[in-house]
Amino acid sequence: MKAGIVVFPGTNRERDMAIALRTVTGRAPAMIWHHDTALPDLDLVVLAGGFSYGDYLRCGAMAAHAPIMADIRRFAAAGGHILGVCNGFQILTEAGLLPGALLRNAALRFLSQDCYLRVERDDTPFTRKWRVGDVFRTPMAHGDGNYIADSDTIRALEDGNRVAFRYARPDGRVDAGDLRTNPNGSVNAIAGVLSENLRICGMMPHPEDLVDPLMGGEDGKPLFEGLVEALVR
Amino acid sequence: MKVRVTVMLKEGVLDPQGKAVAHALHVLGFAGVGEVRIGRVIELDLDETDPAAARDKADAMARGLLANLVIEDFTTEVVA
Amino acid sequence: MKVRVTVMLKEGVLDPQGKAVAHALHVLGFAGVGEVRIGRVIELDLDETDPAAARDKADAMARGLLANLVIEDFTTEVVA
Amino acid sequence: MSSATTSSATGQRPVDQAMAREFGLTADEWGNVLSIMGRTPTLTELGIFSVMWSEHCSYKSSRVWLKTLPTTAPWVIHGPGENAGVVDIGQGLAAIFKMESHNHPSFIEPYQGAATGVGGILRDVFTMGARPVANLNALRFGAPDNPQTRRIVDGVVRGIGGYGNCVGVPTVGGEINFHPAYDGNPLVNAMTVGVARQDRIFLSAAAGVGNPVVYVGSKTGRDGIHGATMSSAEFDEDALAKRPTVQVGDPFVEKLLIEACLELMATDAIVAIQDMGAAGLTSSSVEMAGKGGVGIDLDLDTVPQRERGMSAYEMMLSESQERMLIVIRPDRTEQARAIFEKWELDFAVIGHLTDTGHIVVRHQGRVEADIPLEPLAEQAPIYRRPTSPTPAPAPLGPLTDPVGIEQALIRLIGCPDLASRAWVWNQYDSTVGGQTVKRPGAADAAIVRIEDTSLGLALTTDCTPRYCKADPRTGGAQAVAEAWRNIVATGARPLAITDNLNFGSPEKPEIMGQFIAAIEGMGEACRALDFPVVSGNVSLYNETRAPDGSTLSILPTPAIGGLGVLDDVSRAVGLSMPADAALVLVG
Ligand SMILES: Nc1ncnc2c1ncn2[C@@H]1O[C@H](COP(=O)(O)OP(=O)(O)O)[C@@H](O)[C@H]1O
Repeated sequence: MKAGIVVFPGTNRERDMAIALRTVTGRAPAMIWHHDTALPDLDLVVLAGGFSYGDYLRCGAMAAHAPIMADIRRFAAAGGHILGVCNGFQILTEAGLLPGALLRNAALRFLSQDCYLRVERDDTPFTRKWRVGDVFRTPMAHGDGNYIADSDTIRALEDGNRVAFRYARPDGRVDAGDLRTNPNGSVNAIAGVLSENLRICGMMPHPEDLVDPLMGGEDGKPLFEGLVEALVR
Repeated sequence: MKVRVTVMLKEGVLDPQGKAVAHALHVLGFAGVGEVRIGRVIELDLDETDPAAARDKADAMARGLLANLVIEDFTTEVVA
Repeated sequence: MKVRVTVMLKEGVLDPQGKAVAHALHVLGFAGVGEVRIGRVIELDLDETDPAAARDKADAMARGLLANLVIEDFTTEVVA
Repeated sequence: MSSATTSSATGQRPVDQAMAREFGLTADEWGNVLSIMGRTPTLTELGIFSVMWSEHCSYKSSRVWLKTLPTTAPWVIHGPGENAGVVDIGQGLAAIFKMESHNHPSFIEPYQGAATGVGGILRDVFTMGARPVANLNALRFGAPDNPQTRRIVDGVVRGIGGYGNCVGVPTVGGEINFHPAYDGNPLVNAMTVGVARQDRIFLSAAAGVGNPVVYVGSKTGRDGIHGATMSSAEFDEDALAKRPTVQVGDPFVEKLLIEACLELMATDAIVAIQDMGAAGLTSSSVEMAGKGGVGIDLDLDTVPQRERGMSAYEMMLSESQERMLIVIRPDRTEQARAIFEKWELDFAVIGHLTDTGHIVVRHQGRVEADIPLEPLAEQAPIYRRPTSPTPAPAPLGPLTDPVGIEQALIRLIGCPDLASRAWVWNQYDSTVGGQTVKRPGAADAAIVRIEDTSLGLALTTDCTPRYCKADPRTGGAQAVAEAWRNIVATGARPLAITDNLNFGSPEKPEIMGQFIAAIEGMGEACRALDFPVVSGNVSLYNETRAPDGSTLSILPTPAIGGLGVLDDVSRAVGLSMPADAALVLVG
């Protein structure tokens, strides 16, 4: 699998993501500069976490207009696979490649802690190593992860089975009204969503920071392993 | 010309910041405060002399970048 | 009455947001954009019928909570 | 302006002893200025003298005592005197670290004060060639029931997170105490740890007459000019109003600056580099040229400026954030420019090195300052201030047990100084970088792996101010010993410390007494443990002024930042106890 990570000014989890990808693919991903206008030949484009443009104005708003984004849209339209994590998710929503928006966390504070995600479908390249209902732990670290969309969009997401992950308790129970379970207050406890063709996935937490037992576990690794299985040519 | 773009969350979108401020005002002893909504203002110095043209330009910037129309509305006004 | 409090950074205080937005507008191809300053607007629904009283109240709230007078200035206006 | 007399074309007050006093110079110090200059200094020159001879830059009250601290060991590569301390951690790598205070600004504007404190200490570390890998902090706040405390804690914690999270350096540890002595004077001490290759460490001594002096980063504004001394000076009100004493940080630009500097540092373009900290352009240019024994010529017309009509004085004293000064090889200037432009940062050649031994500042066709550097440094004041010993603490009364052991335990774990800090560290991104082996709360010291190696760093900040108040000497020793123990408890080998000595006014003999005793105690512990001091910072005049004019000093607070290394990071030991473990008490 050939993966590339897009680096915007202010992206800061590109190294974490590179480690995770290297761990499962055995080779270093390409680093793509926001100012480039063409992607190299890739199977997977990753928009990593961080504070692109300082997260000023709105998280991801300015990065969504970076020069490279035109080719990323083309890549998406051609059926390419894209993973957006944290700021990357925000950028994908700002760019209109995924529906909805991410508002300030309900408690209005930055949250850096572990959370638990329930896997909502297991037939996508991003989730195929899990079974529906599996729960895994992952760190989250963001100030604006409160997923929101108008009710038609939410209905379309739910009806189309396009929620990839929900915040849950360790036992798998989902309680969107409980800030301990759904820490940022997301609608329906949505932590990650999929595009219509299931080839673009955006999520707030950081599975890439939990791929090494030394850092506390490998709970995030199946996501990357699944991508390799699905996308290897 | 100076144009001010005001961006507010759409009606119906929950505004936790506004809610928190309303609560804090109440705690500080300010009575009679109903709903509080918080938004952003962006003041642009534009190289334009015609107010209508300046507003048009600001509108385009708001649609293109300054507001996220999924969740926000905006208004523009020429202030100087 | 509805009062709008607009809070902006004081003159001379660095506005990192404004700087970044000016740059982004430039990248988006909007020419002729000079300085950009970003501030907050707080819309308050006040239980007052007298505009002057409503403004006074909003002024007091701005001084007490809504603005950080060390680095920010504010203006208030009755909008409805 | 209180007086209409004009002594120069700029219409300012004449520079005289009265003005020097407002700038914080004593009569003797003013006399020295006159003898060094052989004439009345210009306003810009007076500004330069006053900041270089301030307590903050000259360490005039503390220097003689700091010299008594042990600073060497076979593994120390650079001790105090550089931007940060440097120690050998094996495999050709070095850890570079320092702690610095931002106490006063954090009281005035907690968010920005703390944020810019983090920004400042980060620059001290990456200016030496290190990629920052961890931030820590040491915080003291007033009484929890003081309404001001809530506002300050909230702002400081948000500010530290706001800056550190955005630049993408994990905040992995710290400590917090509450005490009424910090009511009007919280302490915000920030520590950064970075890692560099030993053969790629950058120093600040300028060299090479003719070499260009380059300014990079953000533009210069009127931020924080003479924050402390100017507030009382009778300057034109308008000018004062235009000079916000609070600097606003831009962590986004800092992130770009880190990446751009590290990219440039991978080449051989840099001769010397220094961040612009307190009194930005003045202290960076004076120190770089002074250390290198060369002169420096600056042309302020070329300085990137954020505002119109800034004077030489304002530019030389501005504390605008996120700026660096670089002496560069002339043939590499364009390569360097390309790097900074790629990262969308300002880049300007603002001067060059000379053989005059003077700093010469030009602005709009005039020479605004021309000061010989050697006497500026050599004749900086140095004081051995009167001291009085700290009286022995009153003995504690007999132990009583009014609540029973269970209630006592509950009360202890619920007290503000011992209660869980998760609400704080949950606002700090502690995992970014993907190398955090032990996050806050997981071990006695935070553990960060060094990417692509088996090495780990063990990091901690420690001090118990109430011990230091009761007995500064034992308290100073205890703080060092605690840092050492916290590192050892993770399985790491303690290497060195940085410190941040926070005290009241050195002009009070009892405060000087605390200061000296604490340093003695620290030195004693450092020597006994082979745990030298490689960098640090002193913050004096930490007091709260009561409405009646009396002052309350903070508790003596020599915060210690300790660093140790694990050769095999997978062996790091944390706090969580496996179910089948046995508990053994030692010591
Ligand atoms: N308490 C201290 N213990 C040891 N070294 C110190 C102490 N205080 C300051 N230093 C050293 O003195 C030098 C000057 O410190 P400082 O003025 O804070 O540097 P900068 O302005 O570059 O941040 C540094 O090398 C610093 O490590």
